[in-house]
Amino acid sequence: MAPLSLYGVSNSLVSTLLLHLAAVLPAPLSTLLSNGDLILLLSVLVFCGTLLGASLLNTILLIWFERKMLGRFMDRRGAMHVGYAGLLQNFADGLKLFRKHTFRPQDADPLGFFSAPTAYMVASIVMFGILPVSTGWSAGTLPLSLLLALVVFSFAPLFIFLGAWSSANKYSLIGGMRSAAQMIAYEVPILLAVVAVVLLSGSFDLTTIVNEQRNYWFWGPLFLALIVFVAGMLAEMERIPFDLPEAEAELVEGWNTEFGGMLFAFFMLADYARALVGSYLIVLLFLGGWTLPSWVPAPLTNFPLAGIFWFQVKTYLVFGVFIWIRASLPRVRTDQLLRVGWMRMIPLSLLSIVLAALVVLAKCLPVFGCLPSMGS
Amino acid sequence: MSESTTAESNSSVLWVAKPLITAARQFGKSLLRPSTIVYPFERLEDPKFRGAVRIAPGKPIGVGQVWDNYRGVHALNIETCISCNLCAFSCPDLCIDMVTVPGGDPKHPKKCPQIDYGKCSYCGFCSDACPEGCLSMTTRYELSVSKRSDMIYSPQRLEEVFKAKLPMSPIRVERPKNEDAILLDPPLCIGCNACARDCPTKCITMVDLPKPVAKAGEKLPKRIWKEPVVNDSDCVRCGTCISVCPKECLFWGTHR
Amino acid sequence: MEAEEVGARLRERFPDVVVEPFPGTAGRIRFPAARLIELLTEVRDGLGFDHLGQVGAIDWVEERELFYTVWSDRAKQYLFLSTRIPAGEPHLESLTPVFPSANWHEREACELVGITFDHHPDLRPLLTPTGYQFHPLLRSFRLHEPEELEVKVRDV
Amino acid sequence: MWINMGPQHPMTHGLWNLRVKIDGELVLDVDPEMGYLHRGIEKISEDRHYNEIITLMDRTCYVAGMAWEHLFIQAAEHALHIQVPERAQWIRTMSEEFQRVASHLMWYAAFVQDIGLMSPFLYGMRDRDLVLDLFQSYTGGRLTYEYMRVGGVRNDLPPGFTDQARKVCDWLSDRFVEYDRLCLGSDIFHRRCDNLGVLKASECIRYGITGPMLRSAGVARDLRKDRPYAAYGQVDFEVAVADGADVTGRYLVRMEELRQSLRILRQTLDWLDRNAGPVMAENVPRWMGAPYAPVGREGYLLKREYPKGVGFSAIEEPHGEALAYVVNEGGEHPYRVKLKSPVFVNIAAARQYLVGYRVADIPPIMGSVDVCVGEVDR
Amino acid sequence: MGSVSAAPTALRAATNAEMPLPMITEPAVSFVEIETLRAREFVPAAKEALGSMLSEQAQGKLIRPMFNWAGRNSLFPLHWGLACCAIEFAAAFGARWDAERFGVVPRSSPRQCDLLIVNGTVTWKVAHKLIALYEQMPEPKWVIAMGNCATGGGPFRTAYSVVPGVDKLVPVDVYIAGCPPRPEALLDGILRLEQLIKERKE
Repeated sequence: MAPLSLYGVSNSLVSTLLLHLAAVLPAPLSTLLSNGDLILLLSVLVFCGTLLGASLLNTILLIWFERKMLGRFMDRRGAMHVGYAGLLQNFADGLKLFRKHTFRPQDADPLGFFSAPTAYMVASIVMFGILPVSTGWSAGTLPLSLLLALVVFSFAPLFIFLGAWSSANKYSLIGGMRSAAQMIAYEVPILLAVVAVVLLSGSFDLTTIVNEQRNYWFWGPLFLALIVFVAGMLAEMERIPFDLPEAEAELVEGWNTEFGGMLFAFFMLADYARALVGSYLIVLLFLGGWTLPSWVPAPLTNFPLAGIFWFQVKTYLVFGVFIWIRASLPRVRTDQLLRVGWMRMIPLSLLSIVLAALVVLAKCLPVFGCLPSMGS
Repeated sequence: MSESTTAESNSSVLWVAKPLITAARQFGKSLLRPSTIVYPFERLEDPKFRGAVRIAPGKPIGVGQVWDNYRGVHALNIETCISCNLCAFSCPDLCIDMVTVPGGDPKHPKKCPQIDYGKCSYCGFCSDACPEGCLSMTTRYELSVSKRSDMIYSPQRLEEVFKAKLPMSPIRVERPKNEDAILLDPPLCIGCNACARDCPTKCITMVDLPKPVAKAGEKLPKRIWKEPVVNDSDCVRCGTCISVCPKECLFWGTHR
Repeated sequence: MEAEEVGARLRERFPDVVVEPFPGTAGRIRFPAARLIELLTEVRDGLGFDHLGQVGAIDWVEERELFYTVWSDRAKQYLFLSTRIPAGEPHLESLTPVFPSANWHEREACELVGITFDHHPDLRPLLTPTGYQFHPLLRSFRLHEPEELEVKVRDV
Repeated sequence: MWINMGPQHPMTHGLWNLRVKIDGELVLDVDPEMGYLHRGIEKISEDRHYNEIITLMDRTCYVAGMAWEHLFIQAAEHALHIQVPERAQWIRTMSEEFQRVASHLMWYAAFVQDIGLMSPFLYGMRDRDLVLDLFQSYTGGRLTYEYMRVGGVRNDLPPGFTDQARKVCDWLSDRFVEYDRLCLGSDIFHRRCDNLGVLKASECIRYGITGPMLRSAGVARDLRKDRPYAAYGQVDFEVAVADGADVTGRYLVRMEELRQSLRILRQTLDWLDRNAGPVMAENVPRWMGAPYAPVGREGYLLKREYPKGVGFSAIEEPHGEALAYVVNEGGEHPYRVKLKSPVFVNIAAARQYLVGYRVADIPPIMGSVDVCVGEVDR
Repeated sequence: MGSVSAAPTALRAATNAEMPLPMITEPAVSFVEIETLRAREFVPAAKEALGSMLSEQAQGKLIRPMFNWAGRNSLFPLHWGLACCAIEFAAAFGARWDAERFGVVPRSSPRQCDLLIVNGTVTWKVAHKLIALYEQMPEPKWVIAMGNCATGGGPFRTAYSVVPGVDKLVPVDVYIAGCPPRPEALLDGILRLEQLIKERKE
């Protein structure tokens, strides 16, 4: 059976609905409704709405997952009384923050103060449109989707710094500066690690990269790149042990000290959206995306939406590792973090590029001809 | 490094593996049943829980009569209260007032403690002081109110706590044997009966004194020819008699 | 180290100090306030009591007492030193040149008992609220039940 | 740029303010500002009876209430010349050691939070609750015990207490291994804490610093050994010493003290099993020994005379050496109570061990000092 | 003198060592049951909320119960510690009581809080800072006076530096008596506050 595609579903849904309506309605309206452009517009809207809603739901579920997991690591239960096992807890949090009075400190710059969280939120959510979740579930096949994703992903420090600077608070400022420094420092190793993946797969398109991994996942040959990428992602997501910008012990709440109400909710949601996106990227680049190894029995891969299901399972496992790290490691210091970033991570990522090149070279040699061929 | 320590070695060859493994082991232990007590549904003072606290599955640790000894809200048995005022005097925070309760005779109204839980520091001095054991501390601790005045517990509310039959501490501090006693300075006494009237335990009796015959030129003091005698075994040493004595002729002292 | 020994070692240089026994410690030295720095330096360097435990002040209405507790690691004992100054305008030389740790103790004594320490590096109030005018640990300072919470008069 | 860390700041673990002058991330100067929790305990004590002051002592240092009770009661007994029965001394020793365990566990929980470790905070609090349960089972309170009295202790231990206490000791000694794995086993911990907040032994003595901070600098000084009080002369233990004079050293000292405390506890529990006896002295004036006696207040007619005298006591509190000085001028209330808190001195020297490090280092360093504001401000 | 009546028996029992300790190994409420207990409560609550929504539709107050539900189930207290009660406050967030079960997560910045738990003695020195913190919190906000010092000064109310009750400074919604209150008592106070919010008419 043909794999379901989100756009296909929404398109057929909208067109069926409109055409049926047009059949019933009188002449001028029916021609208007059966217009192809309108159908296209509406189906795009439905597609976007579904994607956005599903992604945000997924993010909120991720927050719940983290709270429960952290609770278990800490020998406690975590949210459990709001909804079944606390599933509705984050909705309650969100609604409450939505109702809270939104205000601006007297000295804060209004433009930056209000635009930064919104922009941060938008920049994080746009990612869901770029990353393919399964075949047919992306906004479209972009030949350079990996590059686009990384570009959008690295916009965030700008907005964080904007928000931190405009909230006129010393802690926010220090947090924003740390955030900018660490994100910029870790952009480089992330990009270099990605270069290794690109080298091995021969494409910038995420769908192609995943398809390249249907025989073997890249984490094996590119283990070094994976480590660099995970460390970089930890820094980019600002999670322990690299959560210096929000280091609660010294900077009260880091760069979002002055944000309350809906602005804080934006930051919080966007943070977790970025965490989800980070886990998505790791799954896409190294863990085979929605594909499963060939030895997995067919019933496990054949049911509808199997790709999405397995993709989410992998994402949550990756995020579980992040939670595990968060539960058991202390925070590092800024200078140590930067030193590790510049002195360790960049050489490691360069090494991983060399390794990737060697792997590519090895495949060309006749000795290793038995290895599964790449791509075509 | 410190001597005889079993601390891990300084060189961390495994980098960060040890804490990761430790946390993972804890995760495995608490996956099904963390050590959390689901408070509104499970309570430590519940008999099921009394005496033990779970730490991890399969590892309960007994903690004895945790709950019986806890110092929470007071329970007051109004019937046995003798209005001796000792609880109010022993309170370091001045949170106990003696208020009139119905039931006493009109001349000597019965007074029972009223406790302001906004001031009480739950030290237990009052229940240790109570000679009749009618004021004791229970294990009730839920005392959240939305009005400050609701924190003041009248004797009737304290009696409700008593009637709820909550567990109470089995520890009773014994009264010491070689206490001081109430002594009388006979020349000062005018025999006014105030001490015997107000004694909560009625351990003071007024005995008749032989009225001396006035000699020539000597004026007999104006007084009633009676003198209080304190029954030491019944006396609770509350000091009421001393405080009501108009002539300050009663005082604390040791038996000679 | 006993009180006699301490007295014997101090007698030559400080004939005007009195060393009396104080159970559990190496003794208590009463000294005139003018010889504070000299004596404490000698106690620190000569007798080996090099660790200042505390500086406390007591208000005896007509005069104020300052007592110093020092500890010697060699003798493993505490030594008390106390001096009295008139309450009129109480001031005393600061001990901070000899024992830097006297800094906060003296700040506290200054604000709570109202003793001024000359040549103290920093005599700002430490504990009381900003702009507080009183010296609470004086005997003339009485505490009261706050009005709103005043309990009814006890009728005994 | 001066920044205020406090009074409401996650680093402070209490109510004080650390003003920090920073240049980028570097700390140029610090200025601790105390007094936000000044409750006038010394002044209130002047209006209270000796046994009533115990309720204040519990609240003076709210993580080590039993130790402060012990401190004050010893000074009061010294002033009033009262001998305490042996069993009461051993119970006091046991109580103080349990208090040390509870306090150090609280310190562990707070300290690991300062360096960003999340779950050990919960472990520390969880295991501390066990010790508090033990306290609750024989004193009736979790934090505020009101257990000691002039001349002894309020009541004897309940049946079965020692067995349960031993179980808790066994459980805790297993946990300490886990704690060490979580902290010392991690490379990041060493990178964060080694050579941090260094205060050498000579500086420590110059600034009057005591307790684990001094012992981490290699000075084996512990009042329990040097000037044994209660039953400490009869138990066998070692003084924990480290030589780093840094945050790691203080961590090691405290963890070692926890182990030594368990060692002392096992000995005291054995002794308490073997020996019975009274827990209250015989010769105590009745309104002292008996907690229920009417205590004199102004306007009330019970004025009693006490012997004039001065009482002094020094104990090794979990934070360091605490001193109490009680002046009795014959009234029924002490004339003056002077309490010296070790943390008071340790914070006063903050400039010596904070300047030159980074902003991110302040929480671990102050965490390793183990600040309890209640006893600083009193 | 002053000895305890329980003392001799205590020793005998302790040395016997065979006394069975009261212990439990089985949880009082099974795992699944606990997780669903509140959910079961939630169903009638949802029905009620729906009913009130429908009944108030005429008045144009459709979403109030929903926001009310959200507000009372996610109370973020300010993370600060004043005195003794702060230790019990921390213990309530520890493993044994775990206040996060109710959605109570301490935040360090007052901007993100809606519950000010005054957990300890308030001195005059910190009074204006407390008011500033209260004013920095966005509406709607609540105050819990935890313990006797916050309620009325407690044992220190006679002192020269202590505010006799935090209700002199900020409006208090719930008072929790105790010195300090047990963590359960704090949770009880939070649940009572939830009840108050539920009954609130905006």
